[in-house]
Amino acid sequence: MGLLYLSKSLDREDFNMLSVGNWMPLSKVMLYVFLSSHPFQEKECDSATRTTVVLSLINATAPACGSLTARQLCFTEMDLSFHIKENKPPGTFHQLQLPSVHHLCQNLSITYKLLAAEGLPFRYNENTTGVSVTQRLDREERERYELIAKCTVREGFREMEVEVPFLINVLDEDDSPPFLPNGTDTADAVVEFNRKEGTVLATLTVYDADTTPIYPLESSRKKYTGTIITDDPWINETFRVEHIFEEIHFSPNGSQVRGTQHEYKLVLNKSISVTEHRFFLLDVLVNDTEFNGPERSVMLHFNVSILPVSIQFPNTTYRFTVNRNAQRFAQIGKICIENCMKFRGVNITYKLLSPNVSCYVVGILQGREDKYGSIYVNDSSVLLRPKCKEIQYTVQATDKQSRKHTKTLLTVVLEGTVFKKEEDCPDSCAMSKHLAECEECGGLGVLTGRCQWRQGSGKGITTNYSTCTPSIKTCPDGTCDIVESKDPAICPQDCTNGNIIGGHGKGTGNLGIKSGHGICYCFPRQNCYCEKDDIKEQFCDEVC
Amino acid sequence: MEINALGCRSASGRAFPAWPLISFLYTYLYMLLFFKPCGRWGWRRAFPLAGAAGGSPDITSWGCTKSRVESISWQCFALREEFYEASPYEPITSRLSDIFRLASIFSGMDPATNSKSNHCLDAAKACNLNDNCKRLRSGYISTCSREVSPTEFCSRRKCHKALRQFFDRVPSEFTYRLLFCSCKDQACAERRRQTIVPSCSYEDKEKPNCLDLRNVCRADHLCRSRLADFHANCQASFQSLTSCPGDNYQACLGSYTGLIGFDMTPNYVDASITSITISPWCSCKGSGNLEEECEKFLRDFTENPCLRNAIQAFGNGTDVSLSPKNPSPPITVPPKMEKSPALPDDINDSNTMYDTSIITTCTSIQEHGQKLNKSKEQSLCYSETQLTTDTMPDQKTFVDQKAASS
Amino acid sequence: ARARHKPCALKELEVSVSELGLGYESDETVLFRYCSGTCDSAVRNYDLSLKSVRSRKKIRKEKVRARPCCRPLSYDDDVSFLDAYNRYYTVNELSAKECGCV
Amino acid sequence: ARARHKPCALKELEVSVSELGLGYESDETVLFRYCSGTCDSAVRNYDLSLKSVRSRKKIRKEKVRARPCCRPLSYDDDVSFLDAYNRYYTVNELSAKECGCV
Repeated sequence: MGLLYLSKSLDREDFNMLSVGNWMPLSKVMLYVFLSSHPFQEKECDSATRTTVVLSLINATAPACGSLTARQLCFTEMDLSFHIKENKPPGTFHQLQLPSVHHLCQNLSITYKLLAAEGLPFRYNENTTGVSVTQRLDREERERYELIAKCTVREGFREMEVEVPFLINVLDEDDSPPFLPNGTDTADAVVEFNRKEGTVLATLTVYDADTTPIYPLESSRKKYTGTIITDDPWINETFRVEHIFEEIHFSPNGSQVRGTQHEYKLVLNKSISVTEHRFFLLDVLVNDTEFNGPERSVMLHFNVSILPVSIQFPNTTYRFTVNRNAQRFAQIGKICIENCMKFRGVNITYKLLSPNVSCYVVGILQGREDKYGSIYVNDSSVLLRPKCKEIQYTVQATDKQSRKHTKTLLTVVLEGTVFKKEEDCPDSCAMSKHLAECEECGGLGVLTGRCQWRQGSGKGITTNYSTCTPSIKTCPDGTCDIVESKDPAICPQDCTNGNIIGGHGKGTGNLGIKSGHGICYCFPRQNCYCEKDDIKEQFCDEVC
Repeated sequence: MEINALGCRSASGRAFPAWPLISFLYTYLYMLLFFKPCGRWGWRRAFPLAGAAGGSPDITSWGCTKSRVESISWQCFALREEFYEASPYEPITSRLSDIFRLASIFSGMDPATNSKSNHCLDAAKACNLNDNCKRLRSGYISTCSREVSPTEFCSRRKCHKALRQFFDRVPSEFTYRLLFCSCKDQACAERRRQTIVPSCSYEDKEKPNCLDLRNVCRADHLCRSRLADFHANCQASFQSLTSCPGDNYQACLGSYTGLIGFDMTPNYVDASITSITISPWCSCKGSGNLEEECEKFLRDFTENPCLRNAIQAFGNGTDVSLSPKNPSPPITVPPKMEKSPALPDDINDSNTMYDTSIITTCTSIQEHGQKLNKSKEQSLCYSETQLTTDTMPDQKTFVDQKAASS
Repeated sequence: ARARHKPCALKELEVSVSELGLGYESDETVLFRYCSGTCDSAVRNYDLSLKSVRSRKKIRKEKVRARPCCRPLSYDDDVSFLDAYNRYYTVNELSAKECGCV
Repeated sequence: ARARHKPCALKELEVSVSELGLGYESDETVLFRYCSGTCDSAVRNYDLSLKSVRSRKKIRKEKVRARPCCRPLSYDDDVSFLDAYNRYYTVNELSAKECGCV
């Protein structure tokens, strides 16, 4: 045991010496105390166990005892906060009495008490004022003890008392094996429509009464491993295990103790073909690498069922009607195979097989993330031909990975009488600022030959702004879809990335007008505007 | 007792003269003020040491000498990350600087309007009327509120850069007013909280562990310097009336502002008008054995009387000089018992616990009683069970087996 | 006497963001700089000729301007503010920086 | 439908020098280029705000223009001609070379 003490009284010279070369007076000095069971070698500088002693240097002469407060006489300035590693044998860990005060203030009587609830594993020695722990501590039982150190200072008839918190934190060791909450070590993992890489199929949880610090992250992650036990290369290729852990609390006997919840997720490591079809049991070995007890590992089981999925259209045919006054890029409808909206990681492409007729009016488009095909008017001049009444198409849907494909019939019926187009109409509905001029004109993407006026609520900057649109159903809807993206004039409200003047809020990815003030209108490929129309002013030119 | 210690050999290989300062009974201990690169500690820098007699500064060799049965030997002193690092910045000496005088002017305006007026709104107006402030404020606001992609709300890196530019290039008479304005209503407090566009510069999907965040900050030399500066100037000091080192509010506010735009960006945690709580975006969940160190680090922000007093003093336009001109509103005076901050042990680097030292009245503690409340005046009633034992005192965390068995 | 207008110049006015009429609600104020005044001294042969040609009905149903305008030649930096709902907005080309007759 | 004005653009017209109304008498003709059309798509936040500020009477008795003008951005070279009295004249900045909304 080492006892640290001053071998001489420090004088001004020593303090000057201590502070030389430092532009500010050094107030703290930190020493490392190395411990070794054999005579020390220089090369052990780094490896030997060491602890730190921090000295607070107060450049002042020792105050007279009378000037010290009870607190200063009784306790150091440092908090009485101690860390004791669990499972360590009992022993003494602190001495309450201050040697310097004891030495300087002989005329004072300073006595201590350590107040604690019943049954705590700590003892106080009145003769030595030493505090010791009387048994091995178990952090998983309790990790924090809060006692009170009470000190009484007597000088003649005067008596002063002071109490301070006396805290003991129990440091953790890896002394607990992993265990399964409510014994669940098996889970079902079904792969059907969602066959995309990264899909979490199932999750199993393992607890550990020990703490697992999330800092530094990597070392903690390596501490707990999760390995797929298989010699089937396909399984190793197709699945992976992701491990996340977080701190949770256990309450063994009423007191809150930190522990760790480890989650092991079975994840698709690559997209699975629609034709793949298997059932098997997949085992994952969870291992607490730092726990050297017997049950350091736990086996988890995943019942994996990979179901095949069919690529087929519903057994009905598609029939869309189109107004002969519709203009190019009018969106007529969507085409989709069965369960298409549920598919993930399955890349279905749609194609119109060209009919052997001259009335070729529609096209099909599909966005990168879209699971369906969008049918739109591709050539509006065909709509004006009286002989084109009902056109049949074959639509083919193909799975890119498996090359499996399926077909269905699409009938497009042209209806309505063609009316004369207004002159002087802009090619984009969005350019109109008022209901009248909006609904007397057409524009790209109109279904009925006329633009539609969406009347907004008019309050402040709102998503419900007034605007002129080819189709209220699809524009503005906050998405610049694949058809709208074909021409900036179709739906700038959803697709513009240009300047928006007036009170507005931009859409996702800075595309389009998410919210606007009053009426929003656009000059495609130029600016968009959102303004209230309530200021009636004449802007005269020279001659009004 | 001659003191020598194992150390790292310097180039010259000369032994350092005896230093009769501190020794252990069974231990050879040597205290060295300065340090030099040795071992894996990777000292931050080395600078010369004045010889014992004040001669030309040079670090000579250190050696561990053999000793008796058990040798506890001390090596070079390591100013490593576990400790507060000295701030690399010139200390701001002026205490009652213009910035506070200006604040007192703004806040001392016509009381009739003053009580109702929103100081933070006034600060924004003042900024908008100054071209430089307006431009740089708009610079960071537009950067921090511009969506980068459907999945990325903003570019935090660009946002931080724009914030640093704002606080570096705009005079603090504008920036402090925006950041430390005093509020009497929630709208004002929320505006104050929004000053740094926290949704981009501060908040994140998850809260990292504070020690992890500190580590990330220290990996960037500028962030590391700013953090050291913050600790140096805002470290609660109970030897001063204001709780700030040298009663220097200006230095603390400057250091706090210097952290904005870095990984350790701090901010108001809520729009409360009754109390000011500042914190970096992190928590102490999952700290394992370093929980206490993590909480100490976090308290440097969340329970720092110096920082809080400095903000309040600026907000109310009062700099608590020793003889305050007009009776300033009650500042959080440190607990009666002056307690210099507990020095962090070697594995932590944060300021002290500010819990009270004097517990004069009673409260009931069950076996696992509520956590000791760290408020100033605490009542604690305790069953007078004393612990008695008969073993010897020892060092703080080292459990001496021999003593226990004697 | 006829009210004589000053020549085209840059003026400034402190207004609240709400008064800008853009739909934003905020008590923050901005320095709104605008161009005001006449451009009598900037009339060119073009203007005189355009006025004449138009008065002879050689130009019909067209929007033409036969006098210079007092307009901004450049605009101030963007202005940002926090609105009443604690959202930040940035407005560009709000305030004139320099005026001229064009 | 409402008469929709075309955006600001450069137009040209052949006119006699006399029709320019500058007082010269000559039968020579010149290609007179001028700017015509609307500047709706060049409105800025400045214009919307100026309109709003003025409508709130915060600007009074000032000649301000809250909409861009379709005006020449540059002018053609000088034009010379022989008048009816056999005297040569040269006129500058008569014809627009480039138009824009300002």
